[in-house]
Amino acid sequence: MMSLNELKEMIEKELGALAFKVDSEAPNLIIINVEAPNLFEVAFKLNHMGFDHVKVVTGTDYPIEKKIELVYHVSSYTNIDLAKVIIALKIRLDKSNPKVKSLVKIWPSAEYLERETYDLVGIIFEDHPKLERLLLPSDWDQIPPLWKDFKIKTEGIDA
Amino acid sequence: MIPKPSTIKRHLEAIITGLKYIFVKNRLTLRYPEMVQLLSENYRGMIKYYMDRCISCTLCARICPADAIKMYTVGENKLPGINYMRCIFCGFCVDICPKEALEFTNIHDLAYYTREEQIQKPIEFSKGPPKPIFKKEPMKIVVKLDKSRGLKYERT
Amino acid sequence: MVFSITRSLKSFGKFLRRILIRIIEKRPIRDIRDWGISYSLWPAHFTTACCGAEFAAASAPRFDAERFGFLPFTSARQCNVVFIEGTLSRKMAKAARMVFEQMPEPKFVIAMGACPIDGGIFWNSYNIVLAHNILPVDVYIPGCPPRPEAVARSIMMLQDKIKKMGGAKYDELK
Amino acid sequence: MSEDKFMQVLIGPQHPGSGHMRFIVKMDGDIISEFEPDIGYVHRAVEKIAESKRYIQIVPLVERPILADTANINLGYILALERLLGIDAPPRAQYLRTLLAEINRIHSHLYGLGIHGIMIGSSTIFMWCFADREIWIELAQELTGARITYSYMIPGGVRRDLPNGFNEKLSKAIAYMEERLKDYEKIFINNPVVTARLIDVGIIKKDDAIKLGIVGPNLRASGVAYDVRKIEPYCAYPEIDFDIIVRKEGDAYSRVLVRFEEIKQSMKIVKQVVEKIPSGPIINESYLKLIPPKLREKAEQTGIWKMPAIFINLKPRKGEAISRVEAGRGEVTHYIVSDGSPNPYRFRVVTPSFRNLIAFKYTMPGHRLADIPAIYGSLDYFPPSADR
Repeated sequence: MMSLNELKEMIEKELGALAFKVDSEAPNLIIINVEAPNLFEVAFKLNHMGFDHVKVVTGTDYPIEKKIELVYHVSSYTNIDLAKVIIALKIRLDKSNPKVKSLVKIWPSAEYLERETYDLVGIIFEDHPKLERLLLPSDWDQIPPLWKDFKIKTEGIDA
Repeated sequence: MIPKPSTIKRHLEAIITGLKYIFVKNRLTLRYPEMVQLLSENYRGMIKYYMDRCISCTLCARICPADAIKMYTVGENKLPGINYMRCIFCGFCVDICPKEALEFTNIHDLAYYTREEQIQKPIEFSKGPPKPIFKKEPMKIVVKLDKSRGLKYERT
Repeated sequence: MVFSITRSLKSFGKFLRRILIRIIEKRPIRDIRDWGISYSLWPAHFTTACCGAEFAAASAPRFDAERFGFLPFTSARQCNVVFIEGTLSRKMAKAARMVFEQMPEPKFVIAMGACPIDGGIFWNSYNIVLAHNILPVDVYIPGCPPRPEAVARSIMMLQDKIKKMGGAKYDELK
Repeated sequence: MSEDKFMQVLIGPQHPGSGHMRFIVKMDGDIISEFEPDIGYVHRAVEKIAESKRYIQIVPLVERPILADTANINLGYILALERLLGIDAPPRAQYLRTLLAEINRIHSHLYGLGIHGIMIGSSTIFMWCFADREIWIELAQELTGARITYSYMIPGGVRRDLPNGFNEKLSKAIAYMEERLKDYEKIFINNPVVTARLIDVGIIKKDDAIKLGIVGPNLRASGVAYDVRKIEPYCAYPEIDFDIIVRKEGDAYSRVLVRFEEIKQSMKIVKQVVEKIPSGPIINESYLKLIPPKLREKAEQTGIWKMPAIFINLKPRKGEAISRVEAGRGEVTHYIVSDGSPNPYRFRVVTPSFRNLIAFKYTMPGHRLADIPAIYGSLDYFPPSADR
């Protein structure tokens, strides 16, 4: 039985200089901040440690900083100790050129999650087996809907 | 190919179980227009509005997740009206009302021919939801649970 | 020779058809026809969104919509009702239109749930289409999702509508 | 020349065996060689709309996509929100949440079994499942006031207390269901027609299941004992005794069996919940005191609680929270990024069906066209929940 802090230290040791910040947050979250070029290697090492599947891939738009934050939430099925924590692997990408190497080769479970993120947030995953529209109609020609500059209507409380 | 004895046994078991239910009295159809289920007091059906209790606090319009409740100006007051085209019957407006000016009714079985009649302005809203029309007075029933039959209907 | 016979037969057929339609449109036969249609409403097996769960409950044993002659059917070619069961997304709206066009006349549309009527909780979504913008809706059922009783009521209301003004729907046939 | 060998078949969206999605299938004779699910037919942009809504308004919003299993997805959202708000529900509320979640799991599994039944041609089981599902819906309606969309859990508690005579009804329902499940076994589970269609069809091996990251009963049928209720117990689950159902085969039949056995486990949980449920308030103290005293008195008598006005303006701390719960179809993950305003900055929900989607692509090839409904039904896929 490993505590959250022990696991955090273990990950820090394993990743070394690849990750620039490792945080832990009770009760079950470890946040690893990574530079985009190191992402693939970090993912490889995490997979090797036993984190075998991706739960969530999220892209969040930060229009003021002109960045898009990409988060992979990763955990394990096989190792009970690791299954109790979720790892958030965070990368910040430039909004003008949101490109990153796809992690499908390491975690095949990310395939549709990445494809959806491409569809709705507009992040381009290089080496992805099938990077096409998934949820939106194939003739969608506006900006990705989850960007903050994509406005939807709202109504007040008055008729 | 000759089937195994166990396969034949399982076939027979399935058929016998099926036959059993021809004779077991286990009907549970609610013959709707003739029978109407009386729902419990806390059922979240269409909403009744008491204009005299309302203090125009706008809480109901602000919590409505579907923007179905809007505030209309009636004379000097702002009073809520509801749009059943959007209402999702979550009941948040009733639960947040501090003066109990909104109330659940157990009317739930309405359909409309046009879109326009589904918008209720404050005056209509305070008259309560329209009563469903039945050609014949329906039999009111309550649902009881039963160990051997599952659902059982009893006349009230 | 043969050609002129077939042509005259054809025009005779057209003439016969016109007379038949005129007879059918007359009162007693028209009423019988409308009564027949109103008790054989077959919706296409076309689930657009989550209201399908309650639609399934409406055709399941407890609420048993088959009592009204309402039997979900597989092929659009044999159906005369399209039941919009919940939100129409942009992708699905195309399919809904296609299904509707495939059905033979007379055909009817019932919009089930808040989403196809006015968007419901999704009213400000970028990806939804309102049913009345693409299809001629006959009956609207509010609710999210509507109860199976409301589905039964909508069927009854559609039957009433067909009985009352059935003929008006078949202008295309003449 | 080799291109001519293949034929493309499009199935859906108007097709009884496809639901609200389309399959693009490449056939080699009768054998599927490539299978691509085309989804998005029910994409309603839950994540984008959530950014325009208040935190409390998202409670009914998250329920809509996963209509057959609303209580569990609702619970997941509330757990994430409570982590941001730093608030906890009192013990009685935790038990009530567990109760509704399990009742919902039962009728969600019955829904899945029924739909699967009619897909492989057994309309008896469809009729039976949908009839018996009504019992559990009736119970849930008694508790919450709605048939399917409960919106029962709110931050810091639940909306209604246990109604009078609920335990008695529940025990009758369980007694009925236990008898009835024996007949289910005879007519569906052991029926040679069913076993012939399902055994050794659509096998997902353990390694593949882990690699593809599939969830819920589908994962457990492949031999992975992963259940969030045990791994990261929430609500009343730490105090309740139940088993994780695991099978090794990984075929369509074992997925059906896992679901079938889970109905029994859920009934076991429900029984314990009503026995062990503690008395006390059902809303957190800090919200309870904001309800006007007159309304509070009335609520104590009727069990229908009002909401405090502060719910409109819930402002969680700046930061992010992630939660996972085990819904009927598998693990639901909610991820909320808050910037301290009354609307979430980013709301992300990954539903079990979306994560199971990948199983279609990698399981179907090699099977026959007629096996598509058998495998599709066994995965218990609910398209609106995948598209959101």
